[in-house]
This record gives sequence, structure tokens and C-alpha cells, in this order.
Amino acid sequence: MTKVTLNVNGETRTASVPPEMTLLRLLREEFGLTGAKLGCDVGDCGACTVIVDGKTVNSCLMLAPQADGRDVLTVEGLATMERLHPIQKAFEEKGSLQCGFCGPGVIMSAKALLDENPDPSVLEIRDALAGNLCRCTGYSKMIEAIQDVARGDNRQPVGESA
Amino acid sequence: MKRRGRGIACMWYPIGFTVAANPSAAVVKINEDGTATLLTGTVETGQGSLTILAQIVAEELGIATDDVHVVSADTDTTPMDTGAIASRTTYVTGNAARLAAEKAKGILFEVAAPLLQVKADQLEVCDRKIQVKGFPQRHIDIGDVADRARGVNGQPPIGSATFNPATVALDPETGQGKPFATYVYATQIAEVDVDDETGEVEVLRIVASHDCGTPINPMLVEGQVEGGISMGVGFALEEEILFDASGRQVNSNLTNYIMPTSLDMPEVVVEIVDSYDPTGPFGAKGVGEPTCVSTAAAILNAIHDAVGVRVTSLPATAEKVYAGIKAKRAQEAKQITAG
Amino acid sequence: MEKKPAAVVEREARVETRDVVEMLRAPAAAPLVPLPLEVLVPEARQQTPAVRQRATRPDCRLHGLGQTKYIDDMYLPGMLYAKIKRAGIASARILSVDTKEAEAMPGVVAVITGRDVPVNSFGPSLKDQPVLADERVFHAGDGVAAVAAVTEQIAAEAIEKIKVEYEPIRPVLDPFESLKLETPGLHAPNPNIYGHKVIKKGDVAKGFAESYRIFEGSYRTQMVEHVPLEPHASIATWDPNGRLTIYSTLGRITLGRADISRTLGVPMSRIRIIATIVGGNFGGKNEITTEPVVALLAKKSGRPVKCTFTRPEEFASSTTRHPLVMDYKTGVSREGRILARQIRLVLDGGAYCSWSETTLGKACILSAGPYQIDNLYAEAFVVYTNKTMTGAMRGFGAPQVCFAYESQMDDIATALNIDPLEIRMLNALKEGSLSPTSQKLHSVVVRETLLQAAQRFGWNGNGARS
Amino acid sequence: MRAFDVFTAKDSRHAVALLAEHAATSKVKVLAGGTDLLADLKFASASHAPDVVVDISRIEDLRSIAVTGDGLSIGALVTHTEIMRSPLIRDMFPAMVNAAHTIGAVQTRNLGTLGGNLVTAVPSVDSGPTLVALDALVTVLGPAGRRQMPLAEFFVGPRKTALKPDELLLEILIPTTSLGKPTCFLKFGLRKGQALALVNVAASFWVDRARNAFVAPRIALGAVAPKVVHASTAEAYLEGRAIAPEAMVEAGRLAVGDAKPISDFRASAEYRRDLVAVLTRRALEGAYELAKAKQSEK
Repeated sequence: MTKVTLNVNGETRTASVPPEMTLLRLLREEFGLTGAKLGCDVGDCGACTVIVDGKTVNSCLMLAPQADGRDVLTVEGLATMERLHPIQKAFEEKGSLQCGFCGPGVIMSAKALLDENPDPSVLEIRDALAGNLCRCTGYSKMIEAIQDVARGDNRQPVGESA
Repeated sequence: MKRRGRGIACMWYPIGFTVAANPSAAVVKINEDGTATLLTGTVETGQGSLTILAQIVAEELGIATDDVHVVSADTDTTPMDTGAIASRTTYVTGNAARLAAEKAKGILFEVAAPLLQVKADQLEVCDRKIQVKGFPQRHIDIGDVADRARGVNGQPPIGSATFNPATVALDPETGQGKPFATYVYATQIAEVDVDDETGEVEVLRIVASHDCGTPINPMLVEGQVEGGISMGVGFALEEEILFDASGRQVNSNLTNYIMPTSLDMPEVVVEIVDSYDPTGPFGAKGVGEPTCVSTAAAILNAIHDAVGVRVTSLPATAEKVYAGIKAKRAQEAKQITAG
Repeated sequence: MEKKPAAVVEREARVETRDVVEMLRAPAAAPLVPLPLEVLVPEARQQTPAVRQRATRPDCRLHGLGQTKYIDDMYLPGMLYAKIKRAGIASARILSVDTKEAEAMPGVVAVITGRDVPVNSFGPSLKDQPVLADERVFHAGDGVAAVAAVTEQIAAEAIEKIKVEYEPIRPVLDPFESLKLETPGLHAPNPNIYGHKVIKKGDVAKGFAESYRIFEGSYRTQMVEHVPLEPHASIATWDPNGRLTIYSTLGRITLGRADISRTLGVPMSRIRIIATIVGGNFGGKNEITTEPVVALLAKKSGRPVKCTFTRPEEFASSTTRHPLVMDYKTGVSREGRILARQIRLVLDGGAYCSWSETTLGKACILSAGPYQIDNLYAEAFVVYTNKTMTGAMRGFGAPQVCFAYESQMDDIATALNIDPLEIRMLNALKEGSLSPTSQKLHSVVVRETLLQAAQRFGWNGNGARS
Repeated sequence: MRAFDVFTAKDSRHAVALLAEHAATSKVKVLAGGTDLLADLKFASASHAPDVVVDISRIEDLRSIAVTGDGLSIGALVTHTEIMRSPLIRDMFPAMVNAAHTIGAVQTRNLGTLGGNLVTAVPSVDSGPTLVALDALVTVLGPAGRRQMPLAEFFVGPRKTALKPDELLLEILIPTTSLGKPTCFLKFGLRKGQALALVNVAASFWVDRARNAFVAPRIALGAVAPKVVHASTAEAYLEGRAIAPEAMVEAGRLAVGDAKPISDFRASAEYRRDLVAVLTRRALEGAYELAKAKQSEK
């Protein structure tokens, strides 16, 4: 077993895991963070997308030991006790998620995109989501919601809006 | 060179099972504060059906969507439902839910009638109130009535109902009969660019006009249409399970089974046509499956319009389109030589 | 190579020296996940009247927070993980299944084969599908045995140690070969053509005789997978009263319960099915798959058992969309009005019937298109092959026939030099039109959708090409 | 995934030492970005699975992008995202940026490395054609020290390289003679996002301004042979020839003869051959556009 210590959503966490355990399984099975999903386990679908040191990765393609010492942000780390993250709010208001299984991954991709590029074009948004397969929505309402956030329509958190 | 083309396709599609009974049952419980709980055996599989059902119950009770909580998909606690299949939830389960709400509402009307000094059939609901038809100023808060129904009349307002679409069996010889209660209709128009040197097809835009009867929730209808179109784009151009000579799949993963990514989807414009079906809940029919029906046909017609090639087998991969273009050129060259 | 990784040696030692119960790993206490417990409700949810509001979905909020609990996100104390051994051969007789080596593996708790299934057949119309194949393999995705183990990893390695001896039978992969009389019945005594439908209206011969021109075309479609992002999954757990609870990705729980009751031989009153939120269906989750398997493994092991499909299983071991071969013959007047149409559809049903009957019926009825056709003859067949089973998929044959009738419609328009929009307006069903089954139709808006789409698209009516 | 041991290398020497230590007795795999390796191992059979994985993803000395006296050096662990964002590469070789952009999606490009992509050596390797067209060299480190070879020779066959089990790919070097050489990369896949190449092509040449002729033309073809290959016949035809549309068409036609595509479930050999002709011509056109743009900048 290998001991790994990493920062997950701002908290230091430690686990002793088999060396071949993926980051995805570490998050889901050891830390109980089931937001990231296992959809294909080979990096095609993006349902397991999380942000490691500021960059999106497929957590099914990263070994837990590789995440040792790194900062990991999962979908559970976006909201606060008071409010939804603007992307979460926009996705809710636009009805951007249907079955929702791809949602956490898509939202993490959107977050990483907007962190780097606050005003993306539609093509840039499409490019940023190309690693997140969705079968329900045709991506349209996701793209609209991300544009809303970029435009600032949704900068105001839900809990504080009038 | 890229060649632009446009193609149109329309379709019709039924709601519910073919003749076979496909009933739904529903239970509506009005709480003491005038909010309500719906029990349904259907399953939320992503379409937003639970929200649609909440809206239908809310409409019947004159309350808001948020006032209705939906309990679903548990064989111990929810009544029989044929399930999330055949684009039937809004129409069939929706009718059952509306009828159940109507029955529960009837109990409230019985309680409210003496208070408002009218007969029950002179009452209606509006904005969380029970009021006298034609005299909206004579009203009582629905919560007060519900609480009184329980606490004074001892008759908690609970309604249950079932619905099964009306059909007539088909004649076994001729197939004549009434297999479905109702149908929806739609047209989609696709605009494409075809690269005439490679056969690559880029779908630029799809305009879709869909009938779903009354759109109970236009946002969710749009979501269904947009999603159905993405499935249609894959069906048209990319997706196919392939087998080797011994009958084993060769592309059983998402690397090699090609479905549309966000980069492969065109701009999608959704219109909902004015329509009302008196047999549906508040005029609604349904929208789930029909959204993916005409997309491939529209795209294939657009390819034909662009390069004059009729691809007759799906998916119309770039290779197939290119083979068509080559064959057409060879044919034209032959005609020129012959002429 | 002989050398085992140290990690394997270490873990095998642990499994061998400890009681299996100790190996069960409950997730560590869930970390604090900040959740906005009271956020404002968007206005559309608070409005009356409720209908026509763009009301948001409470489940969508949970999805976005990563808080929706899909089956694979659930864990029950003591839960085991199941894997199903797949045949990997399209057509064969099963001579023997040897599970000894798998059973002996440290961490393996229960193993079952098709012979352990009380009633090994189910299906929405024909009961031709086994839970796990016992005598005969009908397609490569058939399950032949299943293992429950303390980890998914051990279960996956255990199924590789199950040895199955097959007597291969030449597979039938082409629906037209299946149609031939001399082809042996795949599901004998059932014939290979297991469904047939006819719609007859008016007099096609007369209609063709009166036609200005007759168009013929043949169209084909492919086998398609639903690709729900969430793979099929279920968890089974029994209580000491012999009551079974199954958490499942089923989209139809009441009919699913009937199939589970039948295959397990357990009365419905003792079965509870809970389908939380399904991560995509599209018709692919309308039948039981893993449910009886986990129920039997849970019974044998006395523990809750979960099974989640891998993505390859999702393709090979769940239903798919029917491939169709569609022959269309259509007679039209000089103005482009359809006077007669004759259609033949052949559906490749794959290994099992599943929802073929519904698909056959809908495809046949809808094959005429949304058009007024007085003289119609449509005939449809569905046949068995040794490919992946087909079943319900968004549209039940409609996307296939729409591709055919709308392709031919454009060919007719081109040949007669009529704009594609115009020819459709001319033929479209109207309020009160009689359908192919002579049903009087109401709330018909074909022409309205044509005009609305054309206007929004900017279709300018010059589509006619000479 | 089957169990294996993971050893984390601190630097490239340590990695080679770990490889040398374990390669003799165990099946060893090297983990860089992991996007190919872990995907392969998820459903790997017992015979295919490794016992030991040497994790090189933390090595810091293989991450630089720099111009040295020998040319442009790119560390093996530079990710596709880093290539796309490198101002140096953007400026000198937009084709490399384009090639990197066609690999997988954002998530895979963030993890996946140039070295990993090359070592995987699938015939459709998207990083391959541009670098082969630029006459890139690779440096590998083994127990006996460093050695350098042309990338074209590093590729041996499908999923096969000249790398020995105890060797590590260190860097990719685009020689000084190729710096700034106008190059165009084109890929044809079955869809736009996350596509695998049916054919990918890179074309590169200098322009003899006086004669407006091709100088040192290079055309590299991917996915149409067991490994990335030069379209040698086409290259020879173009050398010194006046730049003209007809010459590019002819080069495309000749490149078809240099390709040895196979038919598989993705496409037929015939279609791939047709694509080679079109993409080669278009890549030459693209490189020429770039050359002209560079010229007008000056």
C-alpha cells in the first residue's frame, strides 16, 4: 500500500491505497466524494473530470500516487454553505443538465475554462467541453449557461440575489 | 472545396404503446398548508419528467410548481406506472396526475363550498386560492381549506387516478385500427458544408419546429429537442456498432464508437409550434423520442443538395459521401465522353 | 513472468490471513461538503399558473452540485462487487463451466452460473432471453457466469479464471440469411422471423396504375448504441424476511419487478425496486440486466452486492437500435401527390426479441410518413441473428423509416422539379386526415411545423432544381 | 486494473536506474502522462499487464522548451497543453501547436506528454508527422549513456520504437536547420472532437525566393503505414521545382505511392490513399501560405 497525502477542496487528506488505484477511485471510494463519475474508465467521456493544480484531468487516468502532494478540486468544492457557484447556478437556471451524469465533469471543465479565459467565444467553449461527452443535451444549454456566466449574468450568487 | 446544402425532413410520431395497455396511476396528497405531494411510479431518467408532472399537478390545484413535491420510482411506495418509455410520461402519467389532483381538489371544494356559500361546482382555483367562479374576490386560501379538510371535516384531501390511452386493436389482416391515442409532428431543416475532396460533412445549423401539444415547460422541451438532435447527428454521420466476421463487436468503446462531441454539434434553433390536444393534460402530448427522428433525414437531404449524392445507408460517413462524389464524377465523365 | 508485484503479495496475504469481513472497506467518513441548504427558488418555480413556466428542476441543482446519488455512488455496509463473465463468442453450445479456480481465489465470496437462475428466461414479449446463458450462447455479449468478491478488482480477475468450454456453432450475422428457409432456427422451435406486421389501406395496384411516375429506393440503417453516460448498475440486498430490495438504473420499475419476480421465483410482494435518478436511458434501460444476477449473488453470499457495467459491456450486453433494410416504392401524380406507396421493412433483431414487437409495429405504421396516402401496403419482418440484441431506442424504428421516406421525398421533388418544402406541404397530413391505419387524426400540425421551420431557417422556396 | 508496483523516479538518471533494476526480472512500463498507458491497462489481460510501473511524471529536468545551440529542444515530459501555449513554439512552428490541439481533449492534453505520445508510436501518432517533417532528432538515455537518432528511425513499427527496455526518451530536438521552416500539419479524423487520425500529414519546405522554388521539401505521412513515413517520392519530385499549384497536386499524387495504408474498421485503404493526395496538397498549400506570410512580415 502507498500512503498519499493531498489537498482536496482545501482540506489535507491522507489515505493508504494500492499503488494502482486511480485518483477517481481514491476520491470516490476512500474520500466519499462521488461527484466525479466513472463513465468509461479510459478517458473518453470526461465524467470523472477534476481539477489538479489548476488543470482539468480525467481522474480515471491519473494514479492516486501521482496526485500525492497536489491540489485537487472536485465539484463538491465549488459551492459554499451559503451559495451555489455561478456556473452551478447558471446550469440550474438554463436547465443545462438532464440526466446529470456528465454534469460534474462538464462544470469542472467550464470552471477551468473561465478561470483562464473569462470571455470565451462559442468555439472556445466547445473546445473546452470536447472531452466531456453528453448524450442528453446536445451541449446547447451548457454552452449558453457558460456564456451567461462569462457575461456576468450570473456573477451574483443565488443566496444573495434579491 | 466546400459546398453548402440544405435539407428538410418532417415526421410524425405517436405517444404511448402500440395498442397495448400502458397505464399510469398517480396519487396526489394535498398537505395541510396547501402544498402537495405527488406519488408516481415513473422514473426520472433525465428528461425532467418529474418537474413536468409537478407543473401539471400545480396547475390543476392552482398552486406553484415549487409547491409540489414528487415521490417517484419505488415499488413499495408509488403506484403502478408503465415507465419512462414511448414518450408517454407527459401524456399518460400527466393525465393520471392531473386526474388525481382533480379528485383531491374535489375534496377541497366540498369543504370550501359551505364556507363560501356556493355549490362545489361553482368553485375554481387560482393563485393558491379557492374562489367563486366569476367572483374572484370571494376566496379562501387553499392552505386554510386543506387544513380544515383534515382538522374539521376529517377528510384529508387525497386523490388517486389512473389513465390509459384510448386505442382500438388493429385488424390482423389489414392493420387497420387506432393504435395510438395521439401523435406529434415536427420538421427539421439542416444546413451543411460538404468538402467535395474528402466527403467530410459539417453540420452548420439545424432549425427544428416541434409539436408537443401545450409545452408544459418550454425550457425542458427545448432541452429534449437539442439532445434529440445530437443523437440524430450521430445517427446521420458517425455512429455504428461494427462487428468482425465472427460476430464480435470491434468498436465497443467511446474511442472508436464515434458520437458527437461539443465540437461536432451545429447551432440548433428550436421552435415550438402552437398546438393543443384536448385529450392531453392541459393540451400536452409529449416530446422525448420524436426529437431525434427527422435529424438524419434532414442532414442526408442537405448532403444531397450540396453535392448531388444520395447516400442510402447510414451513417453517411465521409468515406461514403466521398465514394458517392467519386462515382458521380466518373458517371459525368462517361456522359461527356459518350456525348 | 513468475514474479508477483509486491502489492499483490501483500494484499493476498492480507486476504488469506484475515476474515473477509475485515477486508470490507466502508468509505472513510465523508468529508464536509459545503452545500447551500437554502438558496432562493427561481421565480419560474413560484409562479401561477404553473404550466408554460420555464421552471427549473430541483434534481438539476443536485446534479450540478455532484450530490445526485446514482447507483454507482451508493454503498451499503458489507457490500460485495460483482462481475459477469461474457461469452465472447457469438454462437455456441456451452459444454461446461468450471468455476473452481475462481471460487478458490482469496476475496471471492460467491459464484453463479446460468444453472443457478430459477427461471432463466425473460423478455417484454417473447421470453427468449436468459439471465445468464446456460445451454446456448446467442451473441458474444451473453453472460455465462458471475462472481461476487470483496473488491471489483478481485471480481474482475476471478471471472478470467472461470473456464467455459464451448462447441462453436456458425453464427448467422446477416438478416437476409436468417430470413432464408434453409437457415436453421436460432431459437428453435421459434422461427427466425419472430415478428411480422402488415398495414393495408386502399388499393396499391390501382394507385400505381394511376401514377404519373413511380420511384423505387432501398435504404439501410446501422446498429446504434444508446450511450447513456451512466452505465447500467444495480445493488441487491435481502432482509431476514426474505424480502429483496434492488436499487437499479431501470427506467420501468413495475414491469422490471415482474421480470425479476419471474426469474427469481420470488413473489412481487417480496421485491422492492428503487430507481433513484437514472443517468440517461433513451430506451436502453427498459429491461432487467444485472438485477437478477446481483439478487442471486446477494442471496448466496448473504451480503449486499453491486454490479456496474463496464463501458464495453454497455455496448455488447445491453440492447441497441434495430438496423433496418427498407424498400420503398412510391407512385406520384404529375403535381407530386403521393398516390400509392409500397414498403417492405426487414429488421435485424439480433439475438433476442426484447422490444422488437413494438419497434416493428411503430416502424410499420409510421413508414408511410406524415402524408396522406390513400393506397398503402407496408409489411415488416423482424429476424433473429447472432448479433447484439436490439431493443427499445428513442424512436422505435421511426428515425430509420423517416430517413427512408424523406430521402425518397426529396428524390421525387428533384425529379418533378418541385421545391422540397412545397411537395411536403402538398402531401402533409391535415386535421381529420386518415392515418395508414385509418385512424382519424386530431391536433395535426405538420404543415405548421413545415412553415415555422422554413420561416425561421430562411427557406426561400428556390429549392427546385432542374 | 490489475495490481502493480509503482516506483517514482526523481530525475532521469534515477528513472533509468529503476528501469535497469526492474526490467531484468519484471514487466515494466513507464508512466509519463498516463493517458495512453492507463487506458491500455484498464482492460489489459494478465499476459499484457505490467508488474512494475516507473512513474516519471514528477521528473523536473524533462520539462523545458528552449532554443539551444543545436536547435529547439523540447523535453519529453512537456505536455500537449504546454506546447500549445509556448510562445516560442507558437511563433516558430504553428503546425506543432495545431498538431497538439488535435490530440484528445483538454483533459488529455493537460496530462499527455510529447514524449509519451511519440513512445506510444501508434501509426496515427499526431505529434509524429510534423516532427518527422522537421527532421527532428530524439535523445534517449540508457545505462550506457545518451544516444541520439532521427525521430523517423526512432519509430520502428506499430507501437514499436528503437527504445530499449532500460532506456528513457529525454528530449526532442528540432535542428537549427529546421528552425522557423514553414510547416503545415493536417489531420483527418472521424469527428472534430477527440478524433483519431485516419490520415495525418505534415509538409514543410523552405522557399528559394529568387526562383520561387521548393528547397528541402519534407512530407511526412501518418496512419497510412506501420509508422510515420516520409513521402520520399514526392519530396524528391519537389526538390528545386518551381512552386506552383500543379506541382503540389502532383506531389499529392506521388505521396499516395509512398503510403501503404491498410483497411480497417475506420476506413478503407482506398479512401486513405485518396485522403493522402488531398491532404498532402493542402498541407503544401498551407505551408506555402505560411511562407508567404513570413516573407511579408519581414
